[in-house]
Amino acid sequence: MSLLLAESFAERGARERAQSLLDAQSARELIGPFARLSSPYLAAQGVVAQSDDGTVVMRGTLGGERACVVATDGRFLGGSIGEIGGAKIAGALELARRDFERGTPTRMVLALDTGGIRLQEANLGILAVTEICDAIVALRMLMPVVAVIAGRVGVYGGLSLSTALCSSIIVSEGARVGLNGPDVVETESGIEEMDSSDRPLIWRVTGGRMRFEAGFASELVPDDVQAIRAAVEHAFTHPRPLPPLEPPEFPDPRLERDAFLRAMGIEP
Amino acid sequence: MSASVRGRVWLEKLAAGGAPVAGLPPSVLASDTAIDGHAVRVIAVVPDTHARFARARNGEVGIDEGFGLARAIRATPQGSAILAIVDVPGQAFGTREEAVGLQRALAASAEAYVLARRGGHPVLALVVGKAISGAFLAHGLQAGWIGALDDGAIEIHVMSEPAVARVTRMEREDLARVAREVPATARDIKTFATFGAIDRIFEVSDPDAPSGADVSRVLQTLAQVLREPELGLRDPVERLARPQAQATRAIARRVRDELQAQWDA
Amino acid sequence: MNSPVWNSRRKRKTERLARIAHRVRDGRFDAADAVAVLQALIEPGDRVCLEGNNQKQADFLSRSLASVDPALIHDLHLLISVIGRPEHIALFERGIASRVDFSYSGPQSLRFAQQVADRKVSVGAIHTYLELFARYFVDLTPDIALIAADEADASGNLYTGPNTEETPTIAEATAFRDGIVIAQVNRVVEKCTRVDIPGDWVDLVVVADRPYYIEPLFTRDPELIDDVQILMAMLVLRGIYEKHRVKSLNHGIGFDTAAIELILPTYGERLGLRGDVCTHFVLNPHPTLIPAIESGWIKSVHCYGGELGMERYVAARPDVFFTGRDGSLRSNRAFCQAAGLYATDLFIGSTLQIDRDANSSTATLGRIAGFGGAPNLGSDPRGRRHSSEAWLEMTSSVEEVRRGRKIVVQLVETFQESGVPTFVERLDAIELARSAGLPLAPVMIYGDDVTHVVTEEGIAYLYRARDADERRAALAAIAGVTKIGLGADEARTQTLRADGVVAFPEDLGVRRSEANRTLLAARSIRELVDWSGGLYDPPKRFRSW
Amino acid sequence: MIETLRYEYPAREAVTRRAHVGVVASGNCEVLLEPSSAKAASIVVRTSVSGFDATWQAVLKRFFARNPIAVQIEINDFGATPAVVALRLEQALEGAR
Repeated sequence: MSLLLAESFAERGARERAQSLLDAQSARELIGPFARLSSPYLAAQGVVAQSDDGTVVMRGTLGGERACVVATDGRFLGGSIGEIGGAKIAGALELARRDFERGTPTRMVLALDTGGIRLQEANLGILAVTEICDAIVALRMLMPVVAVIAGRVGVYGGLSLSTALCSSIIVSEGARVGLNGPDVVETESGIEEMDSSDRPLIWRVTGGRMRFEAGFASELVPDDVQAIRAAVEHAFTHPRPLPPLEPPEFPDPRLERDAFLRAMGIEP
Repeated sequence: MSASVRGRVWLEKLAAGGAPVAGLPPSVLASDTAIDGHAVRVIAVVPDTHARFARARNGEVGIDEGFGLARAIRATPQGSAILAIVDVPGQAFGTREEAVGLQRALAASAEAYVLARRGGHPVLALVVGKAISGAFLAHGLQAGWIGALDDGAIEIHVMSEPAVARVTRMEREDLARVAREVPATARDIKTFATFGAIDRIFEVSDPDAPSGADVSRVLQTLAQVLREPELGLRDPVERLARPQAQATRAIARRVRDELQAQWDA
Repeated sequence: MNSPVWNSRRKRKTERLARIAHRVRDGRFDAADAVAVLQALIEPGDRVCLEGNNQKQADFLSRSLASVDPALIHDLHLLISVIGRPEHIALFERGIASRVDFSYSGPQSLRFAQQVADRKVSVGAIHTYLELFARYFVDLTPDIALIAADEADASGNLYTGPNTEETPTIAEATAFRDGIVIAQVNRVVEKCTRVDIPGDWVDLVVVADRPYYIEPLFTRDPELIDDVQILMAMLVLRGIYEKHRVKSLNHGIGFDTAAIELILPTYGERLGLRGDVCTHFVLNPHPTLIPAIESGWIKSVHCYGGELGMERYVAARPDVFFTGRDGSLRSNRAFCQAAGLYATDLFIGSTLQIDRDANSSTATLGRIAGFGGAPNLGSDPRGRRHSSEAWLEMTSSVEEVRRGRKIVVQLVETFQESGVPTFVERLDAIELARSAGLPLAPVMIYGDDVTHVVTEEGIAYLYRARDADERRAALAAIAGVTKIGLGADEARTQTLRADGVVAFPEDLGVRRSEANRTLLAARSIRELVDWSGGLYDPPKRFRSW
Repeated sequence: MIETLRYEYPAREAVTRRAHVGVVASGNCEVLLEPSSAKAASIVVRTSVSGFDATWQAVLKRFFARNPIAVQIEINDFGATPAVVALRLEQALEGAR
């Protein structure tokens, strides 16, 4: 009956995910939905804006220490990052760095579920992601920055760069991490390069388990709130840095695609 | 897609007589030169029709390019500035790349730029061609100072136009209309400059074959910028405070103000 | 005077088989000769029964039949359960078949309607499955049957795997009246895994160019179940299953019934209903049944067909499923339909349209979709003579001579996702029948068979209504803001609630705020796999790992 | 492309807290509910699916006839069915009481 007791993380919305990673009763949302800071660019493109822009910032404590969780909601426009969501992430990272310099370090957790930069705000999104990448590296030089990728979308696009810069990356088996989504690869390079309907292949190539086994993620967790919380806390108390961003071992890319994948231990 | 020669052309002109950096993949060119007496490492990603990754033969930033850029940046000599020549049609779209971890390759280069800039190397960028998506994030956007050519062929966006059309299920005419109404979706350099990230736009006679006058005008400006190294050391967040960004990025500033006000409430 | 001839059918069969004798060895012919064999065997005007089931498809034979020369073979009378494949339509387009009797045409409903409109094909009737099979033994006996199986042995015995479906029925009707039975098989073996069809019912065997096509039709991804479906599932569980102690039942295919299956181990467990309701099912092996089976709710399941990916799980649960000596599922659509008709207390399913008298239809203009098994399952069998608590509860009669009634439930949201109302003044089926020249409007379930209608607003207990006017009022009370629902009179609705003819969630102790996905015992395909202990092996398109 | 609809209904009951439920995802909607000092419920609906004014009106009228609460409500809609809208309103009300 243990299956009935597991509390799924992926099932929750961004707000509940952020809450669930902070100590009980400690969560306090910043710029919540009633602040009505929502994207002014979407209406002209036929999209109704969400009151929190799909990104939630929560302050609180984590293991008793000052903390901030930023979570994106994969259900609103694929969790895409526009001006407001991007500024929430970058701004929180900047404040965490200020806190460290003031001697009151704040643990920073990015619980991302995003297809990447929001097409409807492309230029503003790419500038925000530039700021996010810079802020992660700047903060990481001082203290751990932890990414949690355990949603139904995973992390794709510009934000996959950002998460690769974090000091710890916690992934679930259901999540995916890649630069280009399978449908984009199929559009740009053809179906023989990537069949975006071949779901098992997509997970074998970009799924959480593969990323963990390749050493690109620090922890592989089940889709369970308690397990993910414990992994996050552990990432701060026992930081285990990921390998530096050097090229991994890989077979000759001139091999035929399937042969290449097999040589990487991926059954196409 | 016909491969663009601009990256190579501009690198060769701006770093004429420079010393090529060895040990890089053929698609990553780097050259140590001096501009008005300032040491500069000039770096470009260029097409390599023989690249071992087939999806990265037109100047895309792929596995070898991302890690190659990182190597070139990290090895920048003490006291040297960095100039990124940007002509990148996008990242490599391939299954092999995704399997190897393309996001890490691009992150390696972005990280190297951040660490170089934060470590005291002024980082400049000159956009001479396309600057699409992850490729631009990995090569150019982390610069403290960014110049660009005034040219209609320059395209800045997060996704190619056909792919945007497919994802948003909009016709190209609709996309053009939206780009007029919502500048954040435009693809041209002038609109992009309104967000405060472009410090200078150069008029040139021929972006593909710049004249001596074109080159010397650009070199003059670069020399001025290098005389004020703090320009190349500015963090991306400082763009929010620029005059051009007053209106266009007001919301991003407001988000930060409110976050700060509520942070310890 | 000539002596009468009593074996003309047999003689004709012998003649036909003689025409292809040179292509046959040991009862088998080559796949390469398939078109030639069919062309030589079949005669214009023949009744040809083609195995196009809900899942298993004799697709090699249907492709071959679609390739014969229409100058030689034409005007066939096609008998088929499901018009599901493009080549079925090609048979009409090319003039190979010009008449059809069938049951369901879901995937091809649009193209099929076009063929009817173009007078390329005339429709005998749209049947429910059992009715169509029954006619194979009366006035629609096939001359030729084209069937599909997994294995054949040297004697022509066939093994059909978990998807036996209608193969034995078709073969029996054909073989025992001197028709010709041709089976495409995936492979020939020395000894069949199990004998599903005896070899002496089979005349010819051909090894197909590729394994028969099979469609995963009954897999519903729990990730797509929403709060409204969960609310309706809670209403059904409390207001119908618990109230009437429903033990034996059939669930239609859909997310709303999947939601019911998935809240049995959670909500149902909390209500203490395990063992009291939902103990015997008649349905395909829905993956969403796994948590309820594993939690000990379900004693038996009989299946029309199999479901891709459920093979190993079913084989490992022989106490629950009907399995052969080899361990694999034995399904049989005819028996399962009979079981659903006579031996279950309840049918529950969804529809696209309901009128004010509770007649329901899935027909929409421009499409001839047919019914499948719903009209059979969703009707009261007047011949039933065994009783159960639930069956008897449907009657208020206190006469010494009385009968019970089957519970027939329609489960619908008041509006479809596109904002189209489910409750309508007039079924599209009526106009469809007119434009397609059908003698009957394709009503899936007649209102007088419907005992309950459930929406997100509540339950209408139509069997308790005193007259037609009260039935309409009860239906309107739960029809939400559709035109029909807006016609409800508030005061009358209150009276109907007091009389137990209508129940709102609060009347049943169902809290709307509780209706959310945490009630689902499994919220993803992955969790279904986990529940099955790794025995369930979902098809690719359902995997997120 | 986006339709903005406004409705107002009489109200007499007060609620104590504000509440936020739902998400702007296909077939779903977001509801923001705030207590109001006016003796009315005023609702703003923003929807990407146009042409359903009458349906919105009917759903809201029913809800506020049963729950005459003094509130300001904002609904951001992405094609939610009346059933989903009603459920989200119920959930918001539960959170506000």
